[in-house]
Amino acid sequence: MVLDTGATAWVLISAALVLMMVPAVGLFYGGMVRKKNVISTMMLSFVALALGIVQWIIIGYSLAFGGDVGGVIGWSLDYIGLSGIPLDGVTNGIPDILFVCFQMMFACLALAILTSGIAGRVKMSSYILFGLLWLTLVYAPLAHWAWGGGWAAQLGALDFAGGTVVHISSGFAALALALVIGKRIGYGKQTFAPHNIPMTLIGGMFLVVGWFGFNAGSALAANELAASAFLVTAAAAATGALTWMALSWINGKPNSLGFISGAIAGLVGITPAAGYVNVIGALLIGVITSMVCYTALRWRIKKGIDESLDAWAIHGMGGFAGAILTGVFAVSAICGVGGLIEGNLQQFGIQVLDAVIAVVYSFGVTFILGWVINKTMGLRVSEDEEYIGMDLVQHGEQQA
Amino acid sequence: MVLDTGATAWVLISAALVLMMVPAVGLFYGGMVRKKNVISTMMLSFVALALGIVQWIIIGYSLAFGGDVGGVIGWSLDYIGLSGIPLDGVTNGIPDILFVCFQMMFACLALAILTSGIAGRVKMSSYILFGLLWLTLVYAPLAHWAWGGGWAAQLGALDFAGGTVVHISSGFAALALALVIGKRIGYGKQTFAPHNIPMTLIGGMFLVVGWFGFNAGSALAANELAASAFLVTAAAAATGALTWMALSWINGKPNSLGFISGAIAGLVGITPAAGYVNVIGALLIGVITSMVCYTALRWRIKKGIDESLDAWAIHGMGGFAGAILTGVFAVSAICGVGGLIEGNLQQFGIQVLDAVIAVVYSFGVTFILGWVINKTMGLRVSEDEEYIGMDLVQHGEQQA
Amino acid sequence: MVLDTGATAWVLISAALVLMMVPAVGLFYGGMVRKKNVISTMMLSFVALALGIVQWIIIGYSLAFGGDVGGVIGWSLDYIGLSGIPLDGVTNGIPDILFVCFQMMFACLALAILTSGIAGRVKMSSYILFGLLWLTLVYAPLAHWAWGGGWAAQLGALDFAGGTVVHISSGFAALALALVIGKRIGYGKQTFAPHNIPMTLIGGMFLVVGWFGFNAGSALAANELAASAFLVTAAAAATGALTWMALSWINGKPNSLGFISGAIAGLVGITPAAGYVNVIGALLIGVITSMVCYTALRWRIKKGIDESLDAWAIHGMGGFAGAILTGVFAVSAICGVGGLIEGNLQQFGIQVLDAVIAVVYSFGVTFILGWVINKTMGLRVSEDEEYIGMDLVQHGEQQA
Amino acid sequence: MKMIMAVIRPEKVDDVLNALEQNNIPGVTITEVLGRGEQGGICLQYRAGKMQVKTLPKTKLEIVVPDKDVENLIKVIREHARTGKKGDGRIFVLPIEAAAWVRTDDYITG
Amino acid sequence: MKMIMAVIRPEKVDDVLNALEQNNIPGVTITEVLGRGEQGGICLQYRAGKMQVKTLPKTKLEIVVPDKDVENLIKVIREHARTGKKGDGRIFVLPIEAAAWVRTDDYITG
Amino acid sequence: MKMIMAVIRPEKVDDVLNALEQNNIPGVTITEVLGRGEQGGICLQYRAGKMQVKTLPKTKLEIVVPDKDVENLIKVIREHARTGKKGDGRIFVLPIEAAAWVRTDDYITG
Ligand SMILES: Nc1ncnc2c1ncn2[C@@H]1O[C@H](COP(=O)(O)OP(=O)(O)O)[C@@H](O)[C@H]1O
Ligand SMILES: Nc1ncnc2c1ncn2[C@@H]1O[C@H](COP(=O)(O)OP(=O)(O)O)[C@@H](O)[C@H]1O
Ligand SMILES: Nc1ncnc2c1ncn2[C@@H]1O[C@H](COP(=O)(O)OP(=O)(O)O)[C@@H](O)[C@H]1O
Repeated sequence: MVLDTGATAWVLISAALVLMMVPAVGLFYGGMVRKKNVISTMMLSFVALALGIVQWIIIGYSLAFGGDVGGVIGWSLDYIGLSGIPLDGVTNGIPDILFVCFQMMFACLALAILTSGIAGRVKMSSYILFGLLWLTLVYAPLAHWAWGGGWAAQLGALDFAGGTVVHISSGFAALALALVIGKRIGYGKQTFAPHNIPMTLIGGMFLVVGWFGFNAGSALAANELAASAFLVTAAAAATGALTWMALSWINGKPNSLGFISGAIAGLVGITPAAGYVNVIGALLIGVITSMVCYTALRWRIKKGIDESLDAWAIHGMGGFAGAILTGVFAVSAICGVGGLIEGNLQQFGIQVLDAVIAVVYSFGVTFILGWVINKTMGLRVSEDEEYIGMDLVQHGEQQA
Repeated sequence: MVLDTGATAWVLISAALVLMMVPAVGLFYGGMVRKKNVISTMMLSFVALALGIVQWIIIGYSLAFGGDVGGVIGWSLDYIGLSGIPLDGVTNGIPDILFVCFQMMFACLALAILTSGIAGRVKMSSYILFGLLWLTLVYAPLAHWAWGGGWAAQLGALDFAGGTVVHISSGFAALALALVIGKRIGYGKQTFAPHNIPMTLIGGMFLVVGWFGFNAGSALAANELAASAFLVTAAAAATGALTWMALSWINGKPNSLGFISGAIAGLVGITPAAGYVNVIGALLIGVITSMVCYTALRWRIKKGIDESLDAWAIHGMGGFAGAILTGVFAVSAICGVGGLIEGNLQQFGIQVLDAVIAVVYSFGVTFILGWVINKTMGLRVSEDEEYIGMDLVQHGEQQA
Repeated sequence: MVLDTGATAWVLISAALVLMMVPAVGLFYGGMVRKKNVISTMMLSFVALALGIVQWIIIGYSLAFGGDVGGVIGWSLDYIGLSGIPLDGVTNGIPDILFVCFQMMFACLALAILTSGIAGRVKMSSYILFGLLWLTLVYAPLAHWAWGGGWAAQLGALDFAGGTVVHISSGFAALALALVIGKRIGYGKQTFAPHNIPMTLIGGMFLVVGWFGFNAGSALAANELAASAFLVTAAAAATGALTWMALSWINGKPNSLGFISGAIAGLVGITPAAGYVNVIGALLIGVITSMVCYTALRWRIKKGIDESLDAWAIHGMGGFAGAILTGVFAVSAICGVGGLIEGNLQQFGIQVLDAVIAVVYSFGVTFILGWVINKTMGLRVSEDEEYIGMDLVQHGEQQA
Repeated sequence: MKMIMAVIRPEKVDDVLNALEQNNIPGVTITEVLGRGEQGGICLQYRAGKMQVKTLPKTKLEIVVPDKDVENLIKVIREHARTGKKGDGRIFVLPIEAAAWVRTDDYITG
Repeated sequence: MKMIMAVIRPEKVDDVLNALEQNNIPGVTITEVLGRGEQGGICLQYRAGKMQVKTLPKTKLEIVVPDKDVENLIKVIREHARTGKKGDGRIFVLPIEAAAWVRTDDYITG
Repeated sequence: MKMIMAVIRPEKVDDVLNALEQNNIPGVTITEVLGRGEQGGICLQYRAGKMQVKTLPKTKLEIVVPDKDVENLIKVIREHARTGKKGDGRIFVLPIEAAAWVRTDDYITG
């Protein structure tokens, strides 16, 4: 097949943008923890990048995009170590190897997001083992279902850039892990004030920027579809941010963490829909997803669940909302399939089914995996170590 | 028209780069204010991004790029909400929707820049209202005049990437607003030392990086013109920075804020000229604009005007200098029109006229707009609140 | 020749990414110095960017890529000031002017890296003079040898993205300069703890992101080769990081500075090889280079050499290892030339020779240059000034 | 008057501050500090080097009160800052000879 | 000797420092602190949560002077740190028993 | 008991801390401060403005010890913090009336 250099250029830079999001998650989270845990929290994301790359090369790509086995998983022996992917292979205008790279970054990002549930208390060694297994047992199957020819793809479920694969998976995994590992000492009794809000805003800034590679890059082409995905991504981010700001204003003050959380909520919501909806749909998806996530976050706090950095509320519930809203606002003029507003009840049903199964699978398998690791090697540092702080105890480093 | 995937890829990433500049302005400004106002100052830029996107979708694009009405404004009903822009519309090789996105970011950026004049004292609610009106009454007309087929375009005024539209407009608007809102309490009597210079340098770094999307992206193509714009942008940034460094060295020490300010001055100066001058012209534009801005900044300080973060001195006066210098250094071999050095007095005159009218319009309308809002809902927080700091008072947040 | 807009788009953004790396070096270094030197350390990199751009335009490009003079240097009068480069010149699908820009950023980056050896004690004025001369006497010849048709290119030495030109050159220059300028006061007796590790991690994050422009951009095309370079770059970064983490874990704790240093070591190692090896080779190059750099760093500390921020250990020795490993792992199916593993002893020999000569040349000329400047105008601030800190003394600024 | 200088866990500060307020002792000056008590050393490590560091982040409260309030103040701090583990902190009592206001010309001694 | 511990508005520090110097009182140690006086509480809020915080950034000056300079020192601080609004700050006087130099072996008491 | 308040060079802190430990004086509270002694002023400059600033980063150590240890403590600090140049710092001795623990109910006076 003939190479499209423009598409290749766009997917190359998009892959770099998504790569950038992985440490950006670390920055975003790092500003919200206490000072004694900032380095450790950043490291969880940095390590996710390294682990994800190695896992993807060795086995992840094969499981996700290898030949379909019964709709549930992929498998191609010659994808192991990427040995069998020809250097000059080209599909739909972009090099096969580039597709591998682009998809690789999504896996890394999902792992980084879920560290929200364990920040400030997880043992590094257990995290590394967990990370490798989670990518293999949870992420790879979900990627296969949606994009590798698995059952969801066969059913016609729509997930443009990974609302289900990346956000539901990581968000609900964060919740499961948070329940397994338990609350931070003193949670609910002491203050856990963010130690550096500007750091979180900077992290959020790069998440937002990277997201345009994430969504518009998922067009895998530099064309009208990519441009449309770009536009709707901006639209949903804007209304998501403004909606959260309005909600927090009504309940107090329009705080900046809320604003940036709302922007991310809007971005999560538009992720599965970015190639299927028009700008009006996007504006509404931003508003609705932001409201859903805001409500989820307040509910989590009220319940006293220490899913510490709200990956569940924002990525998990936002991804869930987005998956379903894709089934509402899809425009057949754009993608050939209409949503509920065009009267397509079936697509709506498929979206709900896909989202629910992803929730159950990710939460369930993560919970079991976390539980087993917790029982065997232990997920958590000792109480003394937690008091002293993860930076010193795990990394021998300190932020003055 | 046929799509050029390379051009599309380049404009896609350029749009993301310009988007990145908007929060980068917040970082840049945030480091220069006192610690009690850092979150608030960043938020002014973050909010500008969200407001700008929504305003542009709903009405801004129509006003700027709709059918010309008497040379002063655009209007196309089917551009409202972008409903009438066909998904598959392509002009000069790039999707129409992508052009909308790219231009959208310029509007957001202009609004972010002007917050220089009100940082540390503006009420968030008044800022939101002001922002929406300013984009509608000031930015959109200026964009129309230069790029939407308005009188300036008809006259042949040159503004490659927005020296007039973005920098004169925002810089003089900052000055007008600063005069309306008044000085910060204690200005001239107390110290207003920047609380975090590395933060400002980081912000500056991303402004510089983003500017290559801003200027070279304005070629709206991935070709020799884009490459040339890239080169002259680098050249002017470098000489701008070195010139300011030299000037501040002569008068004291070569401080880093001066260096980065000079870089930005050079970038502002080359903005209108980026597609029209050669590298020698660019080196000179960097030097001259930096000197102009340096002088303007010192004058502002001497006059005791609290245009707090110097958008006027750098963007306003730099944009003014750049617009005129474009009329000096334009090379007909590059763009078909020569400047003063090629003896083209007429073009020079057009440039001066265009710049002067932009100054008067932006300053005047912004002043009136600010004055009306100030008289009705009030632009400014109370004295007590200003003492406590905007972060706590407006956002309920605090940087330790 | 016909322009390839996709390739042009990719090289445009790659040039911007490499540009971003230059201040990112400043951030990376800035976090590792003491608080009183952070602004100054960042400034060394920022100034490198401005100096490099001006030097490259005026004379650097001519020396590196002008007509070959005896294999040792380039020279084309009409490249001085870039005057003779036609705006519409296109080679291999990209504008000639874009090639100038892309290469320009490499020169700036090399200068920024070498400031590792003089941070916290160098006089700004001497640094500026040194920088201009170093770019002219050391960098430009090395670039010419490898890429401008010099002896190394004629011999067939492989250096895809600058392992020799950028990393060996700057790393060994840092060592030479550190020896000339001498240790910081109290080195070995007092603590020199990094004052802001998150800042270094953020700098590292942008170095990693930018490296994809550096390596994959060096394909000078948006094609399978660029994609392959992207993949192997990610692979080596990941194993480099994980290897260093493992080594530091064995010897204590898996610290974050080690992790990011390992990532950079892996990236340095893959730099010369990025267009010649497959993913398995890349994984191994990451592991081996990281081990080499880790050992070099420990050796440096043991020897009490104050090459303060380890450009020598990581860039110098990493570049050396990478150059040789390119001769080991090159795959003829990818680049037409096999390495040692394919039994090609000759290529291996060429690589060793090329690396050794680069080491000797860069170290030697830099040492002499530094020595002369030190004897004449003095490289170093006074002891009192060093105590007070470079930020205050050189720049009149302070990080609270 | 006395100045109570208490060095406590950062996590306990809010608790203590609330308790102080409820006990009508609003005035307090708070400083982030690093502290070392009897606890053992921790080893820091940068890149490949190593160094011993033995200080941990603590928060210092300085509270000026009339002599009669000292006892109760110490009780309140103990109640709300104690976890029972090493690192809970110390309280010192310093004499204050006079106190003045900046806003007014009030000046009290003893 | 006495140590004057003054907690003032950050904005007023430079003013006060200049005034001190003109009064031949150069020595001073400055700390960034958070403080709470009689002023009411402010509500912090993160994402969607809420918490009461009542401390504001202040700057603490510690100045050791001979007994005879105390009165004048307080006068100077008041003059340059006062705005007349809540939050202007407090000044405390502590006894100092001895002062030593690190650079030399000088040691003075009283 | 006395509180020794020493303001020293940041670079010398680790040295001093190690020495203190070897002298069985582990307890210490450390604060980053800005200080001004007799040294002349330095001129700060932002963008194109100018301002005089005369403070440099220092580190403050607060160490509470029994009266008998004061002399030795000062000796140790001097030994390890001295460079012989301006800016080495100052040491002040303050009286402490009582010391308490947060973890236990221990309370000692004098
Ligand atoms: N003798 C002392 N002088 C000054 N400060 C002290 C002294 N002893 C303890 N501190 C302060 O009190 C804090 C808590 O001390 P302690 O309860 O012994 O806990 P730990 O030794 O576990 O840190 C220390 O971190 C230090 O800041
Ligand atoms: N009793 C006290 N003990 C210690 N510090 C105090 C006390 N009272 C006031 N302060 C300090 O003085 C600062 C200013 O106090 P005050 O003038 O009452 O202002 P405000 O209550 O408006 O903050 C406080 O922020 C606090 O740091
Ligand atoms: N009279 C004083 N009161 C409070 N602190 C002082 C006084 N004199 C000196 N200091 C502190 O001691 C530090 C060192 O002082 P000194 O040795 O005179 O050095 P230098 O004047 O060079 O800074 C000062 O920076 C300041 O923090």
